[in-house]
Amino acid sequence: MFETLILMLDATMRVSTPLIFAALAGLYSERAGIVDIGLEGKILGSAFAAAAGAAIFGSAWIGLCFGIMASISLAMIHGFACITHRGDHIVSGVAINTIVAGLTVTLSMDWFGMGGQTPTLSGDARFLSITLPFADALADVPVIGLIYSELLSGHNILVYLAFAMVPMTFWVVYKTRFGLRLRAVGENPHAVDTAGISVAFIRYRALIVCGILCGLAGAYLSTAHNAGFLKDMSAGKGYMALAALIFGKWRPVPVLFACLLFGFLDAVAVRMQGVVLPGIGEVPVQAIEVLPYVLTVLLLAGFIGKAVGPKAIGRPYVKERA
Amino acid sequence: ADPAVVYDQAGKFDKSFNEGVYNGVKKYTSETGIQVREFEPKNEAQVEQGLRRLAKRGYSPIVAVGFNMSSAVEKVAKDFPEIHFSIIDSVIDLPNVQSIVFKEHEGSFLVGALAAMASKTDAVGFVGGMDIPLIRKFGCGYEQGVKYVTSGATVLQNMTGSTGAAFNDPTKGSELAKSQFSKGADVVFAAAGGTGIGVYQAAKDEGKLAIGVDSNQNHLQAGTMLTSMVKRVDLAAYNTYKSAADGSWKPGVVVLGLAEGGVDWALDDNNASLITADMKSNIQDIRGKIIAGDIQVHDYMSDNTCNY
Amino acid sequence: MTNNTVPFAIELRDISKRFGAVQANKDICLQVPAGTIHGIIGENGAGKSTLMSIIYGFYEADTGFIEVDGKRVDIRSSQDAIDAGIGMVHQHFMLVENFSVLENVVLGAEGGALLKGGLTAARVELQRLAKEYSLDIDVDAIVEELPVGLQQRVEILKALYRGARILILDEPTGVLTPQEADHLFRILKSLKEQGVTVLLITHKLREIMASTDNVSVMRQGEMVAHRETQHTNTQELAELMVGKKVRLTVNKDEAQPSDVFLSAKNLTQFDSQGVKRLKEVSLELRAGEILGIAGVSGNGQSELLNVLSGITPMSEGEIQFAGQTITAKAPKDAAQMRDLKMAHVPEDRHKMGLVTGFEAYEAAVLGYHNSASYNGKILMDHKAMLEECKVRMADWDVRPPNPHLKTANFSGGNQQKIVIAREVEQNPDVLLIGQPTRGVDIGAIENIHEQIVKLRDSGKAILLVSVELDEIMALSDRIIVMFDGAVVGELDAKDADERTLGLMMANAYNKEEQGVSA
Amino acid sequence: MSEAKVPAWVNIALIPFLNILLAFIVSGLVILAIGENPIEAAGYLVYGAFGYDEGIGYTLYYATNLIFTGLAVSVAFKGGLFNIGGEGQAYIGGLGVGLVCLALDHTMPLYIIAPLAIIGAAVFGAAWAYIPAYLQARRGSHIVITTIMFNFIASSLMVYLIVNWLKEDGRMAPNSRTFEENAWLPYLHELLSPLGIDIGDSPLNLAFIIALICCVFVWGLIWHTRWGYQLRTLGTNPTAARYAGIDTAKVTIWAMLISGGLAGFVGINEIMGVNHNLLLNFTAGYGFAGIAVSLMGRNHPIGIVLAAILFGALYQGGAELAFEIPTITPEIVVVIQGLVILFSGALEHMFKDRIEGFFIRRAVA
Ligand SMILES: Nc1ncnc2c1ncn2[C@@H]1O[C@H](COP(=O)(O)OP(=O)(O)OP(=O)(O)O)[C@@H](O)[C@H]1O
Ligand SMILES: Nc1ncnc2c1ncn2[C@@H]1O[C@H](COP(=O)(O)OP(=O)(O)OP(=O)(O)O)[C@@H](O)[C@H]1O
Ligand SMILES: [Mg+2]
Ligand SMILES: [Mg+2]
Repeated sequence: MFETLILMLDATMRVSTPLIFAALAGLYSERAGIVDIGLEGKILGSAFAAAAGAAIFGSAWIGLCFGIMASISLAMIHGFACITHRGDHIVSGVAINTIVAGLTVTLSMDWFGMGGQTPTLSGDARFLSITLPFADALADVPVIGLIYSELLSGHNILVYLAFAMVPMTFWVVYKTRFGLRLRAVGENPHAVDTAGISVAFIRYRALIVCGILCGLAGAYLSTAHNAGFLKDMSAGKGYMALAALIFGKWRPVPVLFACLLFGFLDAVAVRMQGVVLPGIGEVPVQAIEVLPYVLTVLLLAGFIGKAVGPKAIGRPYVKERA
Repeated sequence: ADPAVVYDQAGKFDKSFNEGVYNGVKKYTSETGIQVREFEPKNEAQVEQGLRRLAKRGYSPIVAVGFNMSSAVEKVAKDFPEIHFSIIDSVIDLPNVQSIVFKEHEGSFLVGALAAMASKTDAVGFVGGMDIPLIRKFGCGYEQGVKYVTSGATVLQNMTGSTGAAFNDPTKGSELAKSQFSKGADVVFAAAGGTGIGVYQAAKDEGKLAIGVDSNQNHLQAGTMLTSMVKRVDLAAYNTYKSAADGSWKPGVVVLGLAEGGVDWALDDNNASLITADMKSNIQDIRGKIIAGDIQVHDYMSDNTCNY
Repeated sequence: MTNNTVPFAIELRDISKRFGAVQANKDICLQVPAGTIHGIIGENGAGKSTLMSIIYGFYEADTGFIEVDGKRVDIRSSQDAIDAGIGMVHQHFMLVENFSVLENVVLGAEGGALLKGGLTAARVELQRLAKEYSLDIDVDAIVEELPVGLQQRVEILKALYRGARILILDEPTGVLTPQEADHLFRILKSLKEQGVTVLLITHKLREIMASTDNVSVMRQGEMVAHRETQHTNTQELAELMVGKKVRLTVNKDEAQPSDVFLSAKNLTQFDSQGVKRLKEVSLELRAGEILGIAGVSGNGQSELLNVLSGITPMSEGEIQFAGQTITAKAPKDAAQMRDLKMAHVPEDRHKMGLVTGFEAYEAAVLGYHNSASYNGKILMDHKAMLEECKVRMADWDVRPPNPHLKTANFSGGNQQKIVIAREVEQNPDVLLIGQPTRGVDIGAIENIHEQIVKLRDSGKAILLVSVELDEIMALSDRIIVMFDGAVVGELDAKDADERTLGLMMANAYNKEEQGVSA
Repeated sequence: MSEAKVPAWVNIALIPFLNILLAFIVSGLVILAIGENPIEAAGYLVYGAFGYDEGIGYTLYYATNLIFTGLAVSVAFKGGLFNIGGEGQAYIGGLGVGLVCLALDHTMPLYIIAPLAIIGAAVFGAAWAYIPAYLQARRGSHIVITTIMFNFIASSLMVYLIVNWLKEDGRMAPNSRTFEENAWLPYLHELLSPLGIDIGDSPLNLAFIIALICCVFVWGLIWHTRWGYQLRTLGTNPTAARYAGIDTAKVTIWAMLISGGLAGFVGINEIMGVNHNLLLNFTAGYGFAGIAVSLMGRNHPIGIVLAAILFGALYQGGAELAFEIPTITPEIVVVIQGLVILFSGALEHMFKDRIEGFFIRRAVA
């Protein structure tokens, strides 16, 4: 039983990783007042670019750079529409998601001729698991050994990076000048403007960070968790991350737990197939699949606390009387 | 008339089923120089539309890949009685349709037996794609093969999902495989189309063995691919075109089993090191018995149960 | 007052600014000697805030330039203004509400990439400022939990923390209680003693008289007068502010008030922030009279109109109208009030009275769209609406008389006519009417006033809210003055003159009468 | 200030035209980038969509779905609501249609089944929109997020229902059984052939006529009823709506119900008109495409019909294009769609401000 749990948590870590990256990406963007339903598109775009880069250059790191660049470009389009041209954030996000869904397949078809896939990556073209020191030696120590060797050890570097990004984000958002301005610009851009700071510049920088993190999420999907790009491989993870962001009320640590919860549900769903629970009967996998979405709706409706986002979110900034 | 093929929505590079057909098409083209018109539909409406367009332009025979197309083929075949259709994995009773089905259970029995021989833990796994009778047929045959060799062995079975997406979800495939490994399995058979990629990857990452499906997938992760249960859809496609060209194409049901070379296990350089001489002779022995009818492999689809 | 050897703390030369068709500032010149408190007054929309925003770099002027301490400075952003030693407390606070005081103060002046050092330094500096100017505040409090007066203090601290030598305050007392305001002026005085130059914008003449050294008057985007405070008085300033207007005379007979049509008792309303906007307002409105409500805008008149018309629910109190008792527990919405024959011309036609995207004939039925005369069995009767609109446009001289023109494309005055016609033509028992002639030309004003009187003479009751004293005096039979959400006085129109009303509006009437002149 | 000086055709024709032109130019660049000839591609596209009877039929068949979802988006939008839940509402609407057909096809004739199925589509689609609408109106939950979530919930629900309850035993594909023919909505080519009109064999069916009726209905509802008046007031000026005594929560909820019902009608076309069984993923992104259609169509039924036909043509022509030039995937259509949303939605001010500025300057000069 304990071992099963550990293994389930182990899977949770793997599955949550892209959610954590993407939700933190959304955190930067939304804390700066830019609604980002384009997370999905950025993840997908980056997954493709990363896999393509890795396949062509045979290096996961080069792939990662491609992924991040693709994702940042998309974020900049979003910024151009929403910040420079005061466009609707949601329309822009929908547009980006749609364009990427089509473009990744079109390009991969042209570049690799494999029906919207990239070649299977292997060796250096992938981020492989890292065995932490002494993991094997400690494996037989009861409890701790299992936790260390199974749960903590044996993930690829991006998993560790994702978890490291959480305290990092916490530190950036709450302890640095950039973070203070970021939070301020999402709450009251007028206050920021009158304090002599450019609203647009902060928002663009927030979107760049958002792009980088989405880039990591995408690269993880195609070059670490999987070994290549498949069409639509983001499979709603961007929206799930958005749900986690709301569920975590736009704060780094609660967002992490929301991602872990959603990831855990996913890991459970994989293992719940055909399992008969006493008294309930066979739980349909779909019921577990929808839990994150249902929880988010309940939260939004205020049934399990109230999710209050940054105040100025989604509103283009125009110099005007507040 | 020129021949044509309509792949299913997974596309011709699914590394598995459709790709098998594609290989047959390639082979035919390279041998005869005749181009085969290919079409990959994007949605349900386009399946029928594509078939119709091909039929209208006089392509014949038209190979339709997969059971998903049966209703579309049925409609179009009725409207174009002079065009020949071959459908793989489904049976349509029309005078201008040839239905090609396989005895997947026989092939699966073989690789099941091999899995049992290779397993050190006496626990093996099966990852199916979409939860449909056809895939259960693979699983059931596999289980019988495992039990034939090691009657007390555990066979862990999981299906990826209940929609078409289940054939194209390597992430989930890898998670399922990992969960089976964690329960002790050390050989896993994926009958899951593109999802299998994730299963083989997981096996490779964890140093376990995997068994491919449909095409010979041994090369995908050479060294940890124990074998592949080949389902010779390439052969089926190739033969269809060949027979149409020489006029021997016939409507009706074509059943391809071990005896016909329609299904088999794959041995090549990529997995030679994993198969001991012992194993090889044992398997060939079992293979002979199935062909001879000494071993009766139960077909799940005959009664939708796996009671053997 | 001008001393050419000492440079002015701030000097404006020919500043102009245009928003679309609105000339918000026109060739403004202004000189402010260092270490003085300089008042700027003007009616709503005179361009005061715009001018200050230009000084603070929030807007860029179309023409003209600014000198600080005798040196020309190029202010293109708020950062430039801050660098030039200018600080500003905006009319609408520029605070991040869920930040602590400390965080708000350091925002933009963090003093390094990491917050820690900046915050520590700010804590020390704020303590010093607090001591020096008695600006005490809990620096760790969350801003939204502070009362408005303290929020304003944060704004002042923000400016001082950035080393402002010139401090602009845009209507700082609009949101303050008298005690808070007094405290503010003490602070301003001590700032002045430290050599800080203060630019103070306000509508309240009492404050100007009490605390400034010099005062400038703006009207319709122009700077029309400068005075030394000790050589002027409220009367003169009021006249300068309003300008020499044509004295409006409305021909009307003595009112014949009869039954009470509407009575309100102890109306109280809290806004969404929990601020008390209406304070126990009671009034009676009789058939055949026009009751004028005078007051500087923002003293509860809008809230009163909204509560009476059912747009915002009251928090406490009771309204008696058309045989109904309306309370917080038994509310009536705007549609129900209309059904009871109450009409309402809102103060802001763009925000409320009209849907500017609608064609005129559609906007002309807003609020009455359910009425049988505009509806067939299922569909709305556009033909009837159009016919009626045409007739009204002719009667009210709306130009152009095109019912299909988008409402947005009519001039302000004509938009107003559409709204007033809509409400008056319903022949209501009670008409609430806010700023009926704001931005309307003289000819049209006359027409509108005539219609209002006609309605009165037919035995209806009218509640008139206007910031134009002329209008209040010309139309009203009885006048109520509101200040800070409460009724502070009532008088018969016959006894009203501009000075009395002006003083009452500033809530300074009794004090002045008793010689306690501030 | 600005508007009166800008001629009407600029806003309803020129700007949408420029937006789509730009979208096409960028798509042309993509085609160029993958080494094909954009002009040739455009030729195939146009021929495939409009060049022959059957192609036109397919174009209109796709357009039918897009008219429904486009109308759905626009009705909500008129009330200031952004309904991106069209996909889920269409999906559940299809469930309503499917249940009616499965329940009655053995016993009832078409003229009973069809109206009931239409009601089923509307009720189910509306029901799926109701919860987000209620939460928006009464609890202030952001409708965009809740409708996104409801898209996912719909998709899981449908898998569950179809796989566990509606699938025939022993059937491979996760579909319900095929309806009896008396639950099939007639194809237009079947209806027209007795009249001697041959329009080619395409899935175009009676649902297209229903879609056109819906356009008229929506037009009447929005511009000619009190309710529409209230909706437009709410959408353009919520403060004025409160001033006018409009019950904004109620109007919000009804707007979403109607929006959801319209989206649900996709089920009529797909389930009853074409597939004749209940299947997974028949909505195929039409709900999202409806956003583009309604943006392009300037939220007016006539514009929506034109935009839907344009997009329908892209779908059909795109399939033709992909058929003729295999290196071009049908996904290029998705790219064009996305670009249209980007240029005519998110970047609307980019052209609009400039062009209007141009006309104003010209008018002033
Ligand atoms: N951002 C803006 N865009 C367009 N017009 C504006 C803008 N800001 C101000 N105006 C217009 O400029 C004119 C002057 O406005 P301003 O705010 O400066 O007046 P004010 O004297 O401060 O009035 P109040 O006493 O009401 O605060 C008004 O007609 C106003 O409508
Ligand atoms: N947005 C607009 N677009 C086009 N024309 C407009 C617009 N706004 C106003 N107009 C027209 O411009 C003219 C002047 O409008 P403006 O509001 O400046 O009038 P005005 O002189 O202030 O009149 P009033 O005293 O009635 O307010 C009017 O004929 C009006 O119809
Ligand atoms: Mg002002
Ligand atoms: Mg005017």
